[in-house]
Amino acid sequence: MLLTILGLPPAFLLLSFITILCALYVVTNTNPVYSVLALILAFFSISAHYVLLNAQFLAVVNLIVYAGAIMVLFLFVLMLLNLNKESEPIVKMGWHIGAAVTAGLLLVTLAAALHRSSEQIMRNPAEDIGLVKNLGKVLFTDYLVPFELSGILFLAAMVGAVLLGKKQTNNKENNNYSETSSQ
Amino acid sequence: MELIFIPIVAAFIAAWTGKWSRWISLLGSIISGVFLLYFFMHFNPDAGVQWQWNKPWFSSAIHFHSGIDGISMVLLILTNVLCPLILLSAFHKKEDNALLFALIVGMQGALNGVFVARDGLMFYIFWELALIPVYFIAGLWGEGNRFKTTLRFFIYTFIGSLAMLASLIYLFSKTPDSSSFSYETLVAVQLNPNEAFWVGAGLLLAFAVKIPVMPFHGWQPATYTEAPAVGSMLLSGIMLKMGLYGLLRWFMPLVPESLPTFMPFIVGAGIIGILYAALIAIRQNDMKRIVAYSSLSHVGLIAAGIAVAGETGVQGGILQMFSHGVNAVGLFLAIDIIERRNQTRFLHALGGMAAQSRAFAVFFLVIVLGATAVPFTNGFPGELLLLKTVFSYHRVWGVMAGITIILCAVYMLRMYQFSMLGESKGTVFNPLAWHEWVALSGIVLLIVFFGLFPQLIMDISAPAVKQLLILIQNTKGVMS
Amino acid sequence: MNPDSVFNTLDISHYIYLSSVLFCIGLFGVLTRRNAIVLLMCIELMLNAVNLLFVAFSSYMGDSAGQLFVFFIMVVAAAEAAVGLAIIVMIYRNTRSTDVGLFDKLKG
Amino acid sequence: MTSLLILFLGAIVVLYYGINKSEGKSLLITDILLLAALSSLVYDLLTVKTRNVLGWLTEYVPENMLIWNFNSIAFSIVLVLAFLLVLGLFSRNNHIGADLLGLMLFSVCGGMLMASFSNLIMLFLGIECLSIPLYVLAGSKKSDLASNESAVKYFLMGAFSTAIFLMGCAFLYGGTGSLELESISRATSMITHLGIKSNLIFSGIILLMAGMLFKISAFPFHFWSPDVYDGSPNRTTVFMATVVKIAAFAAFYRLFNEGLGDVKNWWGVTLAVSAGATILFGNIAAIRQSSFKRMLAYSSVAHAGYMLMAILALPQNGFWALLVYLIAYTSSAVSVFYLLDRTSGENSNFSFDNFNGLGKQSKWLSLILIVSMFSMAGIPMTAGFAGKYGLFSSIITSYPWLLYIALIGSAISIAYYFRVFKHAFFSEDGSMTALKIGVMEWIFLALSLTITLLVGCWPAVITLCK
Amino acid sequence: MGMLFIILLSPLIGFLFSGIIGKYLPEKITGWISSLSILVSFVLSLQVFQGLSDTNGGPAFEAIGFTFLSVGDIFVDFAIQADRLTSLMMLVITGIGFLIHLYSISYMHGDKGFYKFFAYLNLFVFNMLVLVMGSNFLMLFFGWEGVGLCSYLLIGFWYRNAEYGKAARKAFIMNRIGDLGLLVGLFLVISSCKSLNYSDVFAAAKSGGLSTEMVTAICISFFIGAMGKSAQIPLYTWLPDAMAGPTPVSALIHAATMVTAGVYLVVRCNVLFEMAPAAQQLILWIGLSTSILAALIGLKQNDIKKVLAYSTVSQLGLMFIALGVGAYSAAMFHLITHAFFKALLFLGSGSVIHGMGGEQDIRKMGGLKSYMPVTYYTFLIGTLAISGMPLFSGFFSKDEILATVFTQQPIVWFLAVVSALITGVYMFRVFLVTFMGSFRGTETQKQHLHESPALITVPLIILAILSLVGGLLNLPELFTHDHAQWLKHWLSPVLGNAQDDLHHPSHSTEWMLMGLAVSVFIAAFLYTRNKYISHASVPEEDAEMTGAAKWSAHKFFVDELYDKVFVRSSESLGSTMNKADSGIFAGLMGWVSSGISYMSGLFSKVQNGRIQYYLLYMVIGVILMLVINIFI
Repeated sequence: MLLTILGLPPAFLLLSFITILCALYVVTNTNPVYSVLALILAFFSISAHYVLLNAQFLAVVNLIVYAGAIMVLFLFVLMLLNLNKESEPIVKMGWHIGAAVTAGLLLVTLAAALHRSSEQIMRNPAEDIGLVKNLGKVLFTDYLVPFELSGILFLAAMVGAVLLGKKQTNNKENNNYSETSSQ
Repeated sequence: MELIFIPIVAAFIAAWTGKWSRWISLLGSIISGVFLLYFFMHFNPDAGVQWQWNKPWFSSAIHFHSGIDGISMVLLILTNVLCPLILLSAFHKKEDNALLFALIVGMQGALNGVFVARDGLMFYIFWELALIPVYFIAGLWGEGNRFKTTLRFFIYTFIGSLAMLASLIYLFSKTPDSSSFSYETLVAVQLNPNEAFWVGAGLLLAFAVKIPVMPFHGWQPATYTEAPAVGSMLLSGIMLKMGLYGLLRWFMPLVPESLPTFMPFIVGAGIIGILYAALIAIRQNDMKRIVAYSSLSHVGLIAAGIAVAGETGVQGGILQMFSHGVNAVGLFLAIDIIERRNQTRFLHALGGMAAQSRAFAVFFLVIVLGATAVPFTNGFPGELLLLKTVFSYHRVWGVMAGITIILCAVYMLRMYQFSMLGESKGTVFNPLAWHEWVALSGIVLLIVFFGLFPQLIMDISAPAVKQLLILIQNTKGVMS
Repeated sequence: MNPDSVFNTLDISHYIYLSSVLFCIGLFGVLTRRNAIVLLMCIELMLNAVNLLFVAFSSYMGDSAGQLFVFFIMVVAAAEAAVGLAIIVMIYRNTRSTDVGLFDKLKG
Repeated sequence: MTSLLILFLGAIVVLYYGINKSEGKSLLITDILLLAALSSLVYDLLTVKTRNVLGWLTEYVPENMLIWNFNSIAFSIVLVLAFLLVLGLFSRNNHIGADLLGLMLFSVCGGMLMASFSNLIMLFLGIECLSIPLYVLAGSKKSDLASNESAVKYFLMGAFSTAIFLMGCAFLYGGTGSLELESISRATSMITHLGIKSNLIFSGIILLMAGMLFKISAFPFHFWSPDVYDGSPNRTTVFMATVVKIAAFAAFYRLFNEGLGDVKNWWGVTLAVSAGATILFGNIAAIRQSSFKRMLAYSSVAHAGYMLMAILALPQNGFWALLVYLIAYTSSAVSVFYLLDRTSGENSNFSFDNFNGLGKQSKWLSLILIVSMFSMAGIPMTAGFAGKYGLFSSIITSYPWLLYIALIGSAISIAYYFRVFKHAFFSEDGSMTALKIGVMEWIFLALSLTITLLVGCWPAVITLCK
Repeated sequence: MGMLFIILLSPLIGFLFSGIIGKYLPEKITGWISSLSILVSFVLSLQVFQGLSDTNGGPAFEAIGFTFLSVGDIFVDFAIQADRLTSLMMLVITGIGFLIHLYSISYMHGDKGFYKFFAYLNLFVFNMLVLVMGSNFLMLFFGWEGVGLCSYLLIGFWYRNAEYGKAARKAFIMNRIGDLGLLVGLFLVISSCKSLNYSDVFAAAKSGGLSTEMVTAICISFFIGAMGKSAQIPLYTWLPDAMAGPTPVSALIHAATMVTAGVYLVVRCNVLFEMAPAAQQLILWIGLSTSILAALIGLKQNDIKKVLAYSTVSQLGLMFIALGVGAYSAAMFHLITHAFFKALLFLGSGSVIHGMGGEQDIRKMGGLKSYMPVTYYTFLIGTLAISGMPLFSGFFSKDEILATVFTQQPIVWFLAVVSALITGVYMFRVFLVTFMGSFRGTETQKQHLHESPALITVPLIILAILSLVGGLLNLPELFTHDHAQWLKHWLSPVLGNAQDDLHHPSHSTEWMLMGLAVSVFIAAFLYTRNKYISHASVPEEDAEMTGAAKWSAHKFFVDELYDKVFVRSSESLGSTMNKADSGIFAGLMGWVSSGISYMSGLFSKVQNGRIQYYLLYMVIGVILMLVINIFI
């Protein structure tokens, strides 16, 4: 097992290692701010995976949207609400174990189910589909409808966020985070 | 058809008219009766199903298919004669009970629907519909813990109905191309023994609960007791005939394959129920409870007789359905009259009313005798035929069933004795009102008339019964 | 194609495993963390696991649909995060807490 | 498609009016929009066989994104109709602002997408388009803690289920190499024919199913629904119970019966077990509820279980059964929720006691209550029976045991549906302040009553347009 | 034949008349019209009788009304017939019925339910006529139950008294037990003969179409019916209680007519009983034990009507002894004479009670001879007749039976003679205590004492004459050759060869037996005379009695036994079941619902409001779905 893992390309190994480590850090650290930072790191490594997989456009988008916008938004809210290690609720050990067992079970199940499933996948790697040019072409032809839709989705989300964020008195107050998210 | 829609329309009108409700209901009920009379005058027992009316309804498979044959005719007569009487019996309730009258007459429509249905799903629909008015009658005008009781009643019967629905749908799925719910098609379906068992069990459950046959009677005594008089009348007089009718018309021809399996159980349960209920009735103090258990006892016999699937039993069953309907309505009516005057119907608080109203004493006596199956009353011929059937089915069962004539006399006379005879315990008895006169004398006339001429009913149903039995036996033949 | 490309040297099942692991880690976080915002972050992690898988499939199969799906997932995730954070802020205003363990008044 | 466009653009117009705080106008516009969308849908439905309903939009909308066929149009009509009923009954008394109207319209659009998707991306976007406004709607009573809590719960669990759903999509994508429904269908049926059991596809289907089961609130993914239904404002609850449910089932139907119908033996039993458990759980849990609203929430769980039976049935049988059932459930649920809303008044106490004395208060309202409850319980001559009959008859040959469970569930359901009668009619201590019901409300109540009775007495009316 | 219907319907019309409008008419009119309706029947019955004497056999008259039932193998007409047996019964019923109607006009004078009484009486006569005139078993059953009903109504005539009501119910229910037997018999007949018509059934039996077992079963079933109606062991206890009714009722129903229906049934079915020796043996022994037991009980009863009631039971037992040995004509003979003298005795006792102002206890009477001479003499005749005073009707009929029995079963004969002896003893006891000695009642009663009016005495006199000469109907061959055994010859078409195998004792034996009977009579007379006249002793109070006397006075505690064994047990069974019913069957739903409710609570607990629990459940659900689908 170990040998097969070590036989993998080192780039993949390294990135995977960093990703998993960061992910674990995210879920185990009791300070939310550190969690956010670890998550951003995880996203960076995932973006690196994207590059590895020839999906350059997504790698960039991932960095900008996820690591950049969304995570900053999270961080912002955390700061705004002043949530830190002290305010973090304490969870019982038993619950941790239960959750770990459950998650582990799911992992084992999935892994066992998908063992050797790579044969079922048609392999036809193409290097250039992940480029902005190619992807954009498809996006604005075949995927025009969903693209427009996602715009409307944003509109809806924005309206919703404003609706929830504004004061009861209908006083038009600026809600920065909702504005930020909808750019 | 007219029989279904006139009462239902009358019910809807009556529900919103307040003061005139009772008259409109009565009118609707009687018009329906007049239509039935017309059908009856032109009815030819030998001509099979008549006045068929067949239109696609739910879909091309489910039709609104009504028709009258001999068996239906008897029960239709019962329904359309009793419903006006029941309406009359409630005539003392005036303006604020508009809904009551509407519900009764609506019930009449639904019951007519049950008895004329020639389509499986239509039968089911009216079967359920008939449940609703009586649910509200018992719930709204009942007494005691009425909500719980009526709910129990509803759920009991609803479980049965659902089982029936499942069986009907299953049969439907077995018809060629799943194309039709019509009676003839469903009858023609051949099932293997295993299927037949389950389908039969489903149908039987519905009917056994409604009848009710012994282990399924849990809802019955309390419901009869706590429902208002009209509710009890509808329930025992007509509604439980639905169960028997279903047993006869639907269960036996549809799954004759399962009949040999179930027959001993129905007969056994019926007869144990007879004795069981009669013994309990002996110890009751509440008059309605006595009648409730007596009803249980009587229908057990009818169910047993019908289940034997012989001409005598079936004919006797039909006759006894008719008679029991009349008698039960009469008994509940009498009890209601007593209760209204004394605010109690408990035997230990009553007595000596015979001296206060001779006419009522006579009416009540005749009704009691009818229920006791004394010759020259309508209860006798049916019971004779049924007992004969059970006796020829199995002698020991027959004798056990026969004990009913003793026990029935015991509790019925006990009830009459304690309520009407003896010294008055401060009971009062105002003279009968006109509508009570009409209702009581109508019932008494029916009791005596059909005590003398039961053959009139038999003649209506005989050809239909023969046909039905041929249907059952044919399928049996194919199976064996 | 570059023979050193990951497509030739690495079986896709490893990406499946990797994203499964990430997914389950996120799931573990969802189950254990009680801070609503961290919970949301864990869900984002799960979504990223999905994204990774999509991109892997897409690239291995040479089909752009998967990558486009990822694009839309990101869009939706952003919208969801916006609304979600708005909700969390709203409830924080009312309860001064983001502990999901405390949100158990509706039950039974 | 035209209708979708109308609603999307209309929503923006409504929002624009919202800026000027002219609620009445925005409401009116919404109504007009809905009617326009409805008529366009009806026109589509009538002509779906003879022309391409996309019309001039054809060149902009590729085949592989949306397919408007008879089924999806029919579902969409029901969806819009349901929304119309909800709006008609709940807008006037609840002061729905333009923002909420806009969100609801977006949500309805999402629902229509779910009904007509032909690509998993569209399904995903439809679900989100439906859900994101809903998260907000659930929390739209901002000062109410229950509303807040339900929003948080709905949101967190919804997002979580989305993740699971997406994982399923990914597996399915990996297994079949496509996100288009038709290709997926082709690929899966080909694999079945070859006798191979692809675990990737299979796990994908299971996860996908889990995600969808969450949306329709089926066991064991239903836990959100009682709490969320309970805590949300009434208008949102009824919206979820009707519009969302219709959309979710439309999507479920298309995904599983049209897309994955050929591999039913893969997922059929699982779904059937889930359906049976849902029916039992929903019905049993509803019995002890003291809150009428919570009871309805559990009952809606149970109804979801019934409707799942349609997915298991043969495609066309299932479709009609599902459609009738959805109409039945919608028309009765809307009326019942309306009564609940009006009887509870301003406070958020939804106990059965609110109904005390309703019988004496109004005959018509009593009639509506009775008919609606009967319809939910599946008593003949109401639409509920027609729906149940359709479901039962479509399931009986393939899953008879499920039918029996459904029957038991129906019997149990009587116990809680009829409990309200005890309060409304049988209880003596009834003093209810007179409800003032506007003309429009009466019209919509009458509409829903008519639908319930008409479909109940003559279900063929629905199949007429066939 | 229309006449038969008129006979049948005349009392029915009388019933409807008195029942419906009798209330509004003066007593006299009601009473006379009802009586006349019976008289019409009587006169027409005479005509029928006349008509039958011309023919030589077979059911001469038959009339079919309408089809009552026609189902499957059951086809029953509402049909009546009159053969020689029937005509005798008809005469007895209408004749005595008419006399008793007359009697009642006076006896019931002033009663509030006067019209009702006559209505019931007429209804009774109607039913009794149906019973005897029916041409099939079902008609018989109709009448059978009908008379039971009338008996119920009349016993409980004074319905304010709860005890009377109880007695009435007891009578009806006991009868119904018998009826069940009869019904079973009917079913057996239907299933074996496919018909209920007498002619068909008897023809089938004669042709040997029935197995012996079947015939025996039918006969025993019929006899159970007869037990109920004719008050034989074990169903006799209702008859003494039935004395609660007005005395004319006791006379008509519980002495002369209804209780003899059982005898009629057996005679009617003689063809069947002849084929079932086992059943005959049963009848013989039951009749014998009833006869003796009832006589023993009669010894110590103090209620004048009770004594007569037990005497009736005892005499009926005697009739059944006759039937048991196949002496059908003898039984019929005794039936008729018994009808005469027992009706006489009852009416006489009624006259006494009437005179005493309702007092029935003989200890309170005494010396009535001087106050009520007509009653005294007629009662004397009755007593002599029943005790077997030579040349009185009872002597001949009893002797006929005893003689027949003697040839067949000497032991039975001996026991029957003992029974006759006891009969003599208690009858003389009643007679002497009532009419001889000095008056022991209260002063007011003494003031009230008077002879009854003519409407009462005339029927008494007529019946006394009949009791005297009734023996002429069937004189033994010893006395005359020309008219000997008239009754036997008259009945021969009905009885057929059933009588032929009876061995009559030789004349010398018969003389000897007669002498013995006379000596028994004399012994009884002397014993009682010695006790109640010479020692002028009065029957002791209940408390003083010991030993056998106590048992006799308490009717051998049979009522108590029945009460314990049947009534109490069924009541406690009923109570138990009642509890079980509300517990188990009504509770069944409760258990299920509480079970569901419990589950509901459980589910509510699961729904604890915590998001992460919900998420955990969901994940577990997913895992299960995956595991089950993929790995299993």
